[in-house]
This record gives sequence, structure tokens and C-alpha cells, in this order.
Amino acid sequence: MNIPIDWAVAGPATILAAGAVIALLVDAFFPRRTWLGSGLPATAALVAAGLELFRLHDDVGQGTFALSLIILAGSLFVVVASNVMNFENAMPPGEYHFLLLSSAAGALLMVSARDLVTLIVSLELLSLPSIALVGLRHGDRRAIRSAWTFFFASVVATAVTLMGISLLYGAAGTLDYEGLSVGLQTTEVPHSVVTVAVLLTIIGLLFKLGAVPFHMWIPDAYLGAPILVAGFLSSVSKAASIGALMIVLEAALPSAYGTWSALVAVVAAASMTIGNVGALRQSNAVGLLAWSSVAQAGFLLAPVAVSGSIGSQAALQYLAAYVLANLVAFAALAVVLRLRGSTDYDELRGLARTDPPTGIPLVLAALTLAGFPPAIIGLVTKYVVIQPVIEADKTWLAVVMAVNVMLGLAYCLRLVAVLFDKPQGEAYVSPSPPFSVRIAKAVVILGALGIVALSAWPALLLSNLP
Amino acid sequence: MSATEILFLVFAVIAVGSAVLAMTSKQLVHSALWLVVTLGAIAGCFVLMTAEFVAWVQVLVYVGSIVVLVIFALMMTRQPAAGPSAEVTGNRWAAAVIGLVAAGGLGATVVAGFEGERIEGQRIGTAGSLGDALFNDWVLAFEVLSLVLLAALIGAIVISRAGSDR
Amino acid sequence: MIVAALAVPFGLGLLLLILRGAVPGRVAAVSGSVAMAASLVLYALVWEGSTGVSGEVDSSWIEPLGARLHLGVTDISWPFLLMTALLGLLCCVWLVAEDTSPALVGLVLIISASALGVFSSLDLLLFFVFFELALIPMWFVIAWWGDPSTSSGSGGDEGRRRAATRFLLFTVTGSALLLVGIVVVAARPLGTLQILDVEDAPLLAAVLIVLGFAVKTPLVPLHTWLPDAHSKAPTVGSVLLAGVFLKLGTYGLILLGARMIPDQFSRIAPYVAVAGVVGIVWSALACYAQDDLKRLIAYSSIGHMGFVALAISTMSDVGLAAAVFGSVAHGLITGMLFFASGSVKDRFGTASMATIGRGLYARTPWLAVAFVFAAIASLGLPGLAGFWGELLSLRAAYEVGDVLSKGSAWTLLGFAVLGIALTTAYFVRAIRLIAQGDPVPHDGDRDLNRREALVMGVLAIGIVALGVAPGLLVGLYEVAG
Amino acid sequence: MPLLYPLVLAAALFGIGVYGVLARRNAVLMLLGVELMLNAVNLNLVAFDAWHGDELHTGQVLTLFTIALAAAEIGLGLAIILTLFRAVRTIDVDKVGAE
Amino acid sequence: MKPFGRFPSSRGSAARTSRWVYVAVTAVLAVVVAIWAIPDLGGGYFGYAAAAPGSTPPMPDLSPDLFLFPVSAQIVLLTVGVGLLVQIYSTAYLGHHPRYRSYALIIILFLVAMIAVVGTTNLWVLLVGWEVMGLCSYLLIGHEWETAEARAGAAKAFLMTRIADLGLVIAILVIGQAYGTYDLLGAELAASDGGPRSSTAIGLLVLVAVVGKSAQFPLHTWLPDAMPGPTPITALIHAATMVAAGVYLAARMLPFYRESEVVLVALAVIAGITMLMGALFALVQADLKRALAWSTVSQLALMFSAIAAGDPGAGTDHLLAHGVFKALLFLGCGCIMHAVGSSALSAMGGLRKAMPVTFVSMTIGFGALAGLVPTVGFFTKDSVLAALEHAAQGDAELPAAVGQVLFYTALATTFVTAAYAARLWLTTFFGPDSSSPVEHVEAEAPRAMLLPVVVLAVATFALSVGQPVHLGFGLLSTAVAVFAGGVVVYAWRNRGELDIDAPRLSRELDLDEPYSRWIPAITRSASRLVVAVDRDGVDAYPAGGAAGAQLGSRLLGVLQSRNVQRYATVMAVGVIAIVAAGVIWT
Repeated sequence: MNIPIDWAVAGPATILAAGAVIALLVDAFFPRRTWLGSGLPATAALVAAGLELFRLHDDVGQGTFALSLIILAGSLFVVVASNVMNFENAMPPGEYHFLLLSSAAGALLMVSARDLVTLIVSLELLSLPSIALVGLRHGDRRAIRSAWTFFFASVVATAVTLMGISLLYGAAGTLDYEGLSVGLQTTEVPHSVVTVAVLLTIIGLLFKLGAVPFHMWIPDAYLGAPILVAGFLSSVSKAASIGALMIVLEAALPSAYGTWSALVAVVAAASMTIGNVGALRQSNAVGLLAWSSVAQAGFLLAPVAVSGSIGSQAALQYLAAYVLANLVAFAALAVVLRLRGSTDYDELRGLARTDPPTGIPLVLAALTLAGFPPAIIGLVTKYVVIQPVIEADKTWLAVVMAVNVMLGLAYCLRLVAVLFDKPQGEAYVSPSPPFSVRIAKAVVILGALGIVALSAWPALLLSNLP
Repeated sequence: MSATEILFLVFAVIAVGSAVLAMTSKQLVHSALWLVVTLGAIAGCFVLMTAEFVAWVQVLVYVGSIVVLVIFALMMTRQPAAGPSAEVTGNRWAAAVIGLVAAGGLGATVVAGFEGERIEGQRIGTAGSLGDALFNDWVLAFEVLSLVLLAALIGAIVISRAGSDR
Repeated sequence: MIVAALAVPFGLGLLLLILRGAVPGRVAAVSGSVAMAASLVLYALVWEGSTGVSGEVDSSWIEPLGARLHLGVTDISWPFLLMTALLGLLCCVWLVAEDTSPALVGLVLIISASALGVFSSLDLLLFFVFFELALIPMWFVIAWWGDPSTSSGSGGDEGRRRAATRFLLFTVTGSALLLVGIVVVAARPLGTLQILDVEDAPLLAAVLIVLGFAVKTPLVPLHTWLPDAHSKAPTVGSVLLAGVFLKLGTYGLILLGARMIPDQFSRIAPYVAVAGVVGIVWSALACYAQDDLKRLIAYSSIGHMGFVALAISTMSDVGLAAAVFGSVAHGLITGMLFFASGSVKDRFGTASMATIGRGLYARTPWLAVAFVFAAIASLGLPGLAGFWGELLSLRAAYEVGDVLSKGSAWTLLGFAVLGIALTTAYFVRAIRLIAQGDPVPHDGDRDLNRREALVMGVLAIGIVALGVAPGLLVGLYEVAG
Repeated sequence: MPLLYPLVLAAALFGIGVYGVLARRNAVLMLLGVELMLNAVNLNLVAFDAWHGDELHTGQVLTLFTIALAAAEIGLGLAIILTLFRAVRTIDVDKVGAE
Repeated sequence: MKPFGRFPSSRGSAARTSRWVYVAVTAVLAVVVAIWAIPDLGGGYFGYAAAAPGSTPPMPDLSPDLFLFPVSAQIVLLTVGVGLLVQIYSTAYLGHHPRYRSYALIIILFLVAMIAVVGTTNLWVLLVGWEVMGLCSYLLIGHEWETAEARAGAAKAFLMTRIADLGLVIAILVIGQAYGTYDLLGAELAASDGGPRSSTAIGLLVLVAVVGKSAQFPLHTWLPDAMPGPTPITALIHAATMVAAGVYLAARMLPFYRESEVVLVALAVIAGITMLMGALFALVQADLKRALAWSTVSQLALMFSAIAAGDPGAGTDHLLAHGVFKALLFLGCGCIMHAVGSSALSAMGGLRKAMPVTFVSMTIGFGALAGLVPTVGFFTKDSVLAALEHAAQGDAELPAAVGQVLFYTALATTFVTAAYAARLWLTTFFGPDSSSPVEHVEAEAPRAMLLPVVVLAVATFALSVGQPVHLGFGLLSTAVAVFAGGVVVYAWRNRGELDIDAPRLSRELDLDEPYSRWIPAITRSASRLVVAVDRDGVDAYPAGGAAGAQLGSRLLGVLQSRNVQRYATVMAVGVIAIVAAGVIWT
């Protein structure tokens, strides 16, 4: 018996790792502390990894391919939009991009891992650099405190997961997915032990996903992190976690379906409810997105809870729309943060009127997250995730989802209202925004166009994701 | 009961006892030192379970480096005005209950799952055999791990620099 | 043709929103009127007869879900479409004034077009998209152009925004349940999203769909958003809300409930009927104690929708005709009532009857006449449009149908009749309070201007026409004799 | 040797580690609690490896990885703690979060 | 911007000519109706082809389906005749009113509605006319809407009649369901062919409608309160036509319920109570117009009694006669009010010299009311009495006992009627000049007002031609009337005044209490309750939900303490909970 090492799937990750090191080195020799020195190599690495991924299209599974694509696209978006952040005196660009790419490589490996050992190591590769990224801002107490919170919660979750993995190993004698799925069926170990093992194992992934009750680090981390790192955490990191979770549950633990299905459903319901309720009183756009991402984790988990190929397909499609909208929102907020110094509602008031290129995409993103026309793609993906839940006869979960659609709209609407409100005081006009801001804005608009295009032809997304 | 078993039980008692002390001691540095004892005892257990190489790594990495790091950290973060404030927080009763439940739950689980099984110990985990496994079967994870260590290193550096006011 | 009828107002609406700074309000309103008129004409022309689907458009949209861009006009939707287009047109005409904001015209156009889209959709998902599309524009209409005064409830920006948000959250809760209901209908392997192809669905679907539309209709006890929203909304907002939005609910109940899944709908129809009738009596009593004219009209809408709900729940041919007639008549009459009370509010800055003062007959005669005419139509005087809807509802209840038991149907009939009596009482009270009495002159005493007169005249003609010739509408649903 | 010996020991250590994580005031010692938990895992892994007689030595390999991961975590963690200490002059867990 | 110019007002000479426009329109209407109706006066139920009724009734429509037979032709002619006279009368009586235009237009609308009620066989058209009449009545009573009495009276009249009208609505539904058609003749043919169906239900529902419209007990209280309306309107609507339409409808629908004893007895009881009660109320009134209103109520009851006795012909004959002489009396009353400025009896007295034409005409009217030869009232009342006597003999569907009670009640009513007629006549035209502060009357009313009065007086005689004579009843009723008149004259001679001190009767037995107090009070409290419950009860779940969500949000904010140990505790508890749940449930 031999662990089949899937070198093919490691290709893009390898490119990313190499790109990370190159970015770090180029930056070290680059005269100016700007995005350019490390950002360009990072961008190149991501593009190359993407090309490599397409080259491998037939070798990797459809699900993995889609997830990898989402991860790469999300990372690319983050890297390019990072232009707007203040590298001059707050953050070292080389390290920033190195950590970002390392994390992205970890994300890629998580969804291509076919055994729990690789999974846990990749998970750490995703986590540790992102923890460092959260605490990256110089001289910022809030950043370092957030990093501490994130770090500590993360290592505890990892420890618990490892305990689960060790028990699984005990029960099945192996840790690769196929072996597990066979081993758990034939094992003589009692069912309750397998249950404990399975549940402890998925906790690490639920933690990264930010599902209730492992969500508490999310608002702290998002608010303390550099804004696009928060975007990264909410998109790429979540994509990797939900993807890995889907793969683990389906490939390794199908025999324990009865165990995890109900509990994932409960966690999903709790996540969306608590996330939405938590978001209700936020008056900072990032805080809002943080809580909303907890809720979105619930929506992502719901179809996973009922599994089956339709379930994971639905989760993937939802994920794609969510990642796009979320990144557009974060990038737009990054522009606001750069120009105005805060993402509080008071700063956002009237943004859609005074600065439509930033404000309107933000509106579109908020509506997509809420699942509300005219952002039809948000609505369609909500439909898509409710469908398998209904088909699996989990009506109660569907109703909870419906109620949460309402709750989600409540706060998104508040944001939209603020954005369209009459600007207070004199409108801030940025004195000829730097080039980097323009690039970020272009990225935001591009993302918004993506939302519009998907809203006009939802089939574009639905037919092309597996 | 064989000698191995008796020895294992002795190590176990030492490990648990020193772990309790490490987690409750009022003196911070004592805690770290008690932890060293625990880790050492665990290394002994590893040896008794035929995992020689792992035991060596445990001693080298943990006892040799991690604990030293920890002690340094403790020294560096010693607060000048640290009074006789208890080294445990108000959370301790909840912590005790949760810890007991966790231990009890896990204990019950393993008892339910693996009672009566015995370790025969034919395959000794020597450096050679582990090296084979590492570089043949687990090389991908191993490579990833190296990247993790690099990233953690750079992260640690950059975080430390982040704190310094420039 | 349908596509054009939808695209013209949609496009113009978006254009006006984008160019809101560059276009004078009057131009915007006139162009909006033209667009809605075009839409009205197109919808009138598309009709091919009451059998089958007129002007069907069916092209692929979201293949993986089986959702299609499937539009068409059926015998049920046609009256709704014409009424909606007419009300949209009149709203635009109403806005032909110097101080109109082009953005408001744009929003009105989008709201009207969305409603038209709902009535034209033959695909459940498309239906739902249009159903939701109008909500946020309506939120803005209420929250921005609403009444900032403190006369009813909390005032200021906060008050109207709260009312708008309440409206939105209520309806969204409903529509979220509706979405789940749609998913249940379309659930694999047998389901489909094409409304006309749906064979059957679980009871759950019917429950969710009915709940969803019950919020919109609204049925007691899901109605409390309505008076608040109406009392705060601007005139055109109120007109569209009452004339068009509530019809989305009744149309949904007819099409997605009684027509699409009759077997399951019949199992909950009795509850719908009871809710409807309770609403008739309840709202009539509530009206009797209102001081705010717009709240009064809002509550009266609940009562009228109660009749429609009663009619739908009988599930007979007569009930269907009653529901359609009642909805359309209510659209015209309540539209006129809201236009009239909007005129009042424009003049006196409030809709509180105590503040407006007595004797409008003398102070603003034509306005008073318009209001009294609409009120009388609303209380169901035979010979005006409002009567036939109620009458047919009563007839449907009297004939019992297959769903309700005779005893319960006739009990409901009795309460409905009581409701009619109470309706007369509160409208007579309102007329007494503001139209009659010793006139107390007020600075705002100005009679109808030309644009107001035009709008109300058109509606009055419509009301009389439907009242004198109910066959125009019920002819579509001739029962087998 | 009975398999239960190391397993029960691991459970006990895990529980003690949890207690440490949840009860210690000093951030560094909380981290040590995590280390205890990880060591409990390691005990499990090694025990199961020996019990299964795993050809791939999955358990022991993962133990090695865990030790390495622990090192990485401790490295990053101590960096964070030190920076935190410099920023807020305390690593008392009750005081770190409070403004 | 005033697109309509000034709101209608009729000041100035130009307006004076325009007043005659409405008269002209009414005249044209009258002529057209006359041309249409007169040929039918002698006809019968011929030449009508009813559509074959189906199993379910068709959807409603409003095709006119005009059809007349002798009785309806007479009523149509009466309607347009009185209507024309009232229009002429109003040019003088109300011509200077600023809202004359709307007034005149509503009269025309009313006439059309009445013609619709009488002249159609389409039940829906009938219903529309029926309710439009009610609306016109409402608008015209409330013509003087500045005054509180007019507002209140109008509202009350409209509410009570409309609520009663719902009976007709349901009755039509029942007819449609029973006979499969909404065509009156078609249904009647079906009823005569296949026997009546649902007769009790239809009868009782129709009864509700006519009781309300004709102000019969117990829905009688609106008619006296409608007196603040302009007097010509009272003459037209509340004496001659609309209230009488109830009688017409009851007669017209008789084929549906003539088999139902319950309905007939109910009708008889109502008629009996109302006729005597109305007459007694009329006797004690201190207001001429109100007395005449009660008289109307009483006379209508007499007509209903004829229908209950199975002789609708007698009822409708008396309807016509009553329409003429009661219009005469009200218009005369209007002339007096025009002169003295009040309708209180105390303001009148000794007017025979100042207003000779009015005096003579109204004398004729009172004579007809009392049933004296040779006025038309004599003949038609006797027909009714004859019909009742028939019923008392057991020759009708009505039980004989009921018939007998009804007959004697009618006789008693005849007595009281003659008494109050004499009282009103004496108090108004004889005796000393009024003691009221109003300036004394110097002249007769204008010609435009006198002309209609005189025409009606002539008609009161003219209609007698060709009426059947019931000699025995004629003698009997004349004797009763003369006796009553004698009693009154005797009292007048002795006491010099005719005020009757009967406080309970003057308060009309407090029968209005439920309508003026109880029902409004109950409705008001119910509505207050509903509003309160709506706000605090029904609204509790969304309000509670919102408050709960906000509270939850705040709570989550508090939990978000940024103390990582707390977080870890929550996580640990969560893990234990999840694992425990997993182990227990699976």
C-alpha cells in the first residue's frame, strides 16, 4: 500500500511557493517600498499557477479544479487590489506578498490533499501566514491583538482537530481518504468512537470557515487585519476550508454521513442566524462584512450538510458568487479606507453619489450577499443552495435559511441606504488619487462588471462550475 | 505485567503529575520546567512504544529548543509590577470542569473503542524506517511542512518588526 | 412585444436614474408617461384571446435550473397588466410638475415595469426575480420621498425610513418563504419552474407560497406593515403600493395557488378564507377609528383584499372572476383615493382629518367630489367598479364551491356582509368629517389643477366603465351555464 | 502492553492541557497548555502506529509533523506575544483585549 | 389654474335662465318616459321573451332589459311627473342656493335610477337603481351639509338603507342560484312553471331590503331624521317615490314568496306595528314636516299590509295615490316653510288667509290622507281595507287570525290618521296667528311653487276616476274618519290648542336609542379595541422579533469581549456540545 502522491495537483502550489520566495527576494532588492517590487512577481506567479491549473484540467477532479480556480482568482484579485494599501509606512510589501502567496499555496494544497496528513499541514500553511498577515501592520495595537486572538484560537482548533485525526487513525489505521472511507466501514471500533473522531476532525475546518461556535475570532481578526487581508480571509481562506470540508466529508467520511449531516446542518443554521443577528447593529462596513461572512458560512454549509453531488455543486456555485461579491466589497472598502481613513458608515454616507465607481459596486456586492435583485446572481445562488436542502427533506433548515435571507437583507439594506444617502458635510474629494487607487478602482469595477454579467446570464456560472 | 508496562506506568504517572504541576504552578519558570519533565516522560513512553526516532526528536526539538524559547519569552515578558496576582484567571472553574469533561470524554471514548487491544510492537520506528516513509510516502507533506516552517519564520520576523516603532 | 413593453419603462427608468442630474423633472415625467403609455398600448395589443397564452416569449435562461425567460399574457394576467400599466402611466402624469425629481420618475417606472414583469412571467424564478426587483426602489420611494412630518407615528427621516424598512422586511420575509416554496415546487426529479407545466407539489409548497403572498396581500395578521408604509409613502408610492403591490399578492395567490397547485391549495384555502374575512371585519373596525386619511385608506385596502382572498379560496370560476375583478377595481378605486388624499396632503401638509378641517365641499369642491366619488366606489355602490368584485365574492361564497363546507362558507358570507356595512359606516364618517360641515378656510385651499383633474378623471371613467359594464372583465371568465 | 495505557494517558494530558489553556493568565503558559494537548495527540498517534504496525508509519510521521508544526506555532506565537507585550505592556489574557 | 372655472354657483341673472335648463332636461326625460310608458298602461305581461335559465346563473351584466307592465308604467309616470313638478318647484324654492346645479343634477340622476328600478327585468339593473336612489337620497338629505342635523340625518339614512340593501343583494344571489337566471321575468316564469324555490329565504331577504328602504319597523327611524333635507326632496324621494319603491319591490317579488307563510306573517306583523306606530307618532309631533314623515311611514305600512294580504294591486294603487297626495302635502309644507321660515307647528297658525291657494290645496291633501270622498285616498285606502278583510276571512295565504288583527289595526290606523290629519290642518291654517318671533307672512309662495301644488291637488281628484268602489268599506272608513275628525274638532273647540302631552310617544318610544347610541357606541369601542390590539397585539410579533434580533445583536457584541480565553471556552463548550450531541443522537 502506498500513498499516491499527486504531484500533478501540486504543480500550481509549487509555482505559488516559488513565486512567494521570488517576490520576497525581488522586494528585498527593489529600491522603493511599494507594491510594485513584490506585487508584480506575485501577480505573475498567480497567473502562471492559473495557467498550470488549466493545463492540468483533465488530471484534477472537477471539484478541485473549480475550487483551485476560485482560490487563484480570489488571491489574484486580492494581490492586485492590494495596490491601494499603504505599503510606504505601514507594511513591508515583500513579506506581505510572500505570506499571501504561501497562504494561497496552502489553500490550494488543502483542496488537492487526498490524505489527512497533507490536509493538516496545508491547513497550517494556510493559517500561520494569514495570522502573520493579520498582525502585519506596524505599530498598530489592534492588529497585533487581533493576530493574537486569531493565532491562539487557531492553534487550539488545530490541536482539537489533530486529536480527532489521531482517533480516526486509530479506528481506520490509515489517513488517506480512500483508505478511511473503506476503513471506517469495516472497522470493529464502535460507532460512537468514530463519531467522536469524525466530529473532532472537522472542527478545524469549521473553525477556519468561521462557523458558529467557532466564529468569535472573525470580527476581531477582520477588524484588526489590513483590509484586504480580511478580504483574503473571508474569500480564499473560506473557499479552501469549505472545499476541504466537502472533499473530506465526501471522500473520506461518507460512511459517517448520519453522524455529521445533522450536526453540520445545525451548525449551518446557527451560523447563519448568529452571523446575521450579529451584523444587525454594526456601523462599520468591515464589521458588517465580518459578521455577514459568518452567516455566509452557514449558507455554504447548508448544502454540504445534505451532501450528495448536488449539494457540493450548489455549495461551489454559491461560493463562487460569494467570493466575487465579498472581494468586490472589500476592495471597494479598501479604496474608501485609503481615501478617507475609515470604513465607518459616517464615511460611507452618500458614497454611491459622490463616487459611483466605488459606491455602486459596493451596493451591487451588498445586494449579491443579501441575494436580492437586481443582483440576480445572489438570488440564484441562494436558490441553488436551498434546492438540495429541500430535496433532502430538511425543510426546517430551508425555512431557517429563508428567515435569514430576510435578516441578511435588513443590514445590507442599511448599508445600501447609507451609500445612497445624501452626503453629510462637504464631499471629500481626493486630491488627484494616486495611480494605485485607480488600479484598485479598476479592479473593483471589473468585479462589479462580473457581478452584472453573472446577473444577466446566471447560466454562465451555473453551467460552468461542476 | 511486563517490565515495559511497569516502566510505562511510571512514566505516565510522572507525565501526568508534572503536567498538573506545570499547569497550576504559581511560578512561571517552574511551570516551564515541570513541562520539561512531562515532555521527557512522554519521550520515554515513545521509546517504550518502539518509536525511538520520534522520542529523540521529542527530546531535541521540544526539550532542547521549544522550552528554551518559552523560558526566554517568559523572562522577557516578566512584568516589573507583577504582584502576587494569581496565575490563573477567574475562568478556572469552568476550565477545570471542561478539562475534566474533555479528559473523561476522551478516556471513555478510547476505553469504549480500544479496550483489550495490545501493542505487539514488531515494527520499530527507527530513523531509517521513518526516513524511508518520510521521503517515499510523505514527501509532499514534508515539503509543505518545510514551507510552513519558512512561512512561520518569516511571519515571526515580520511580526516582531511590526512591533518595533520605526 | 411583451419584451418591448417591459424594456421601454425599464430602460427609461434606469436612464433617468443615471441622468437624474441632467434632466428636468417635467421632461422626465412626460417621457415616463410616454413610456408607460407605450407599454399600456403594447399590452393591450398583445391580447389574442382568453384561451392559451398571448404573445408568448420563451427562450433559454438558466439551463441548469430549468429556468427560462418565459413571458406571456394569460386570461388572468391581462387585466392586471392593463391596470398596472394604467396606474404607472397615471403616476407619471401625476409627477408632471416643476419640482419633480427625475429619480423618482425613474423609480416609479422601474417599480411599474417590475410589476408588469411579475404579471407577465410564466417561469417561477423569473416571477420571483421581478417580484423582488420592485422592493428596493419602493423602499427608496418611501424613505426618500415619504412624508417627513410627525403626524403619524414617529416623524422625520427616521420615521419614514422605519416605515419603509418595515415594509421591506415584512415583504422580504414573505418572499423568502415564497422562494422556498418555489424551490419545493421545482424540486427534482419531478418539479419544474414553468408555471403552466407544474403538475403537483407537496402541501408544504402550498403553505409556503400562501404564506409568502399573504404578507404581500396582506392577510390578517400579517398586515401591520401596510398602514405605516402608506401613511409615510408619497402619493405615487401609495398608489403603486396599493394599486400594484397588493395585486402581486392576490395575483400570486390566484396563479401560483389556485391555478398552479389546486389540489394542495384547496387544503389551506379555508384558512385563507378565514383570514380574508377576519381581515374584512377587522380592517373595517380599524378604519372607523382612524384619523389619518391615508391610514384609513390603507386599512380599507386590507378589507378589500379580504374579499379577494375569500373569492380565491372558493376556487370556483366565479371566485376567480371575483378575485380578478376585485383586484382590478381596487387598483383603480384605491388609486383614486390615494391620488385624492395625496392632493389633500399636498395642500394641507397632512392627512390628518382633524387638521384638514371640515367643509372641503365648499373649500375645494372638485377635490371633495373626487374623494367622495372614490369613497363611494370603494364602499361598493352598485354601478361602480367596487361593487362587482365584492358581489362576485359573495356569490362565490354563497355558491360554496368545492373547497369550503356550506356552513363555513355561509358564516364567512355573513361576516363579509357585516364588513360591507362597516365599510359604509367608516366612509360615511370620513366624508362627514372632511367633505361636509362648516367650512374653515385654510391657506392650502386650492382646487384641483389640470394634471390632478386629468388623473382623477381617467380613473373615474375607468371606475364607471367597469361598474356599468362588468362584462368587460368578467366576460373573460364566462362560467359554463 | 495494553493499548489503553498510552491512550488514557493521552486523554488525561489532553484534559490537563485544556485546563491550562482555559485557566492560565499568562499567555505563554496558555501556549504551553496547547503544547500539552499536542503531546497527547502524539501519544495517541504513536500508540496507534505501533498497534496497527503501520507500514507507512503514518502515525509516527504525523507525530514528527506535529512536533514541527508545534515548533512553528510556538515560534510565531512567541513572536506575537513579545510584540503584544511591547505594544500593551502586558500579556495577562484578561487585560490584553481591554482597551 | 382653474380649468373648470368657478365651481357651480347660480348667482346672477345668467344663472336664473340656466336653472330652467334642468327643468327642461327633466321635462324631456318625462316626455320620453311618457311616450314609452303610456302604451303599456293597458297592456299586460306580453311580448317578453325571457332567456332560458341555465343551471348556473350567468355572470352579471347591466343590459337594460327594459320592460313595463301596467303597474310599473303607472309608477314610472308618477315618478317623472312628480319629478318634473319638483324640479319646477325647486327653481323657486332652492334656485338661489349656491349649489343648485348639483342639486338639480342629482334629482335627474335619481329619476333615472328610479326608472331603472321599475322599468327593468334585469335584477342587477334593479339593484343598481335601488342603491343609486339611496345614494341620491343621501346626497340630497345632506344638501345642507353645513348643518349638523343634515349631516347626521344623511349619514343615518344612508347607513340604514344600505345595510338593508345588502338583503336585496343576497336575495338576488339566492334568486339567481334558485332559478338559474338574474332576469326577473325569467325567474318569475320559472317560479310559476316549476313552483317557487327558496321562497322563505328570498322573501325574508327582500323583506329586509324593503323594510329598510321604506322605513318600516324596526328600521324606521331614519326617515324622520331625513327631514333636514330640502322639502321638495322630501316630497319626491321620501314620500312619493323612493320609499314607495319598497312597496313596489315587495309587490314585484311576491311571486317568489307568496307561498311562504313565514314571510307573509312577518310582513303583516311589521306592517301592523308600523302603521299604528307611525300614525301615533304623527299625531303627537310638534313639527309639521316630521309629522308628515311619520304619516308616510304609516301609509307605507298600510300598503305592505295589502301585499301581505295577497293583494299587491291594492298596495300599488295606494302607492300611486299616496305618492300624489303626500307629494302635495310636502310641497305645500314647503310653501308654508318658505313663508314662515320654519316647519314647527308652533310657528304656524291662521295661514289660510295669507296663503289661500296653499290652504285649499293642502286641504285636499289632508282630505286624501284622511280618506275622504272624493279624493283618491278614499278609494285606494278602501281597496286596502277590502284586501285585508279578505285575508281576515281566510281567503289569502295569510292566516286568518293574523288577517283579522291586521284588519282591525288598519281600522285603528284610519282613525288615528284622520285625527292627525285634522290636527295638522287645524293647527296650520286656523286659529290665532303664530306666536313665533318670525315676522308675519305677507304673501303666498311664488308661482313656480304654487303651480306644482295645484297640479297635484287636481291630480288628487283626477286619479279617482276609474278607481274601484268598495261601498261598505267606504262607509265604514268614512265613518271612522269623520268620527276622528269630529273628536279633534271638538277638542280644538274646547281647548283652543291641540298639543298632545305624551312624552313617551313624543320621544317616539325611544326606538331610536339602539341606532343613535348603542350601535355607534359598540362600533366605536370595538374599533378602538381593534386599533389597540392591532398596534400592541398583532404588531407584537414583528416588533418582538425586531427587538429580539436587536437584543441578540447587542448580546453578541458584549460576548465579543476580545478575551481569547473566553473565546476558547466558548469553542470548548461548543466542541463538547457537538460531540455529545453526535454521540447521543447517532
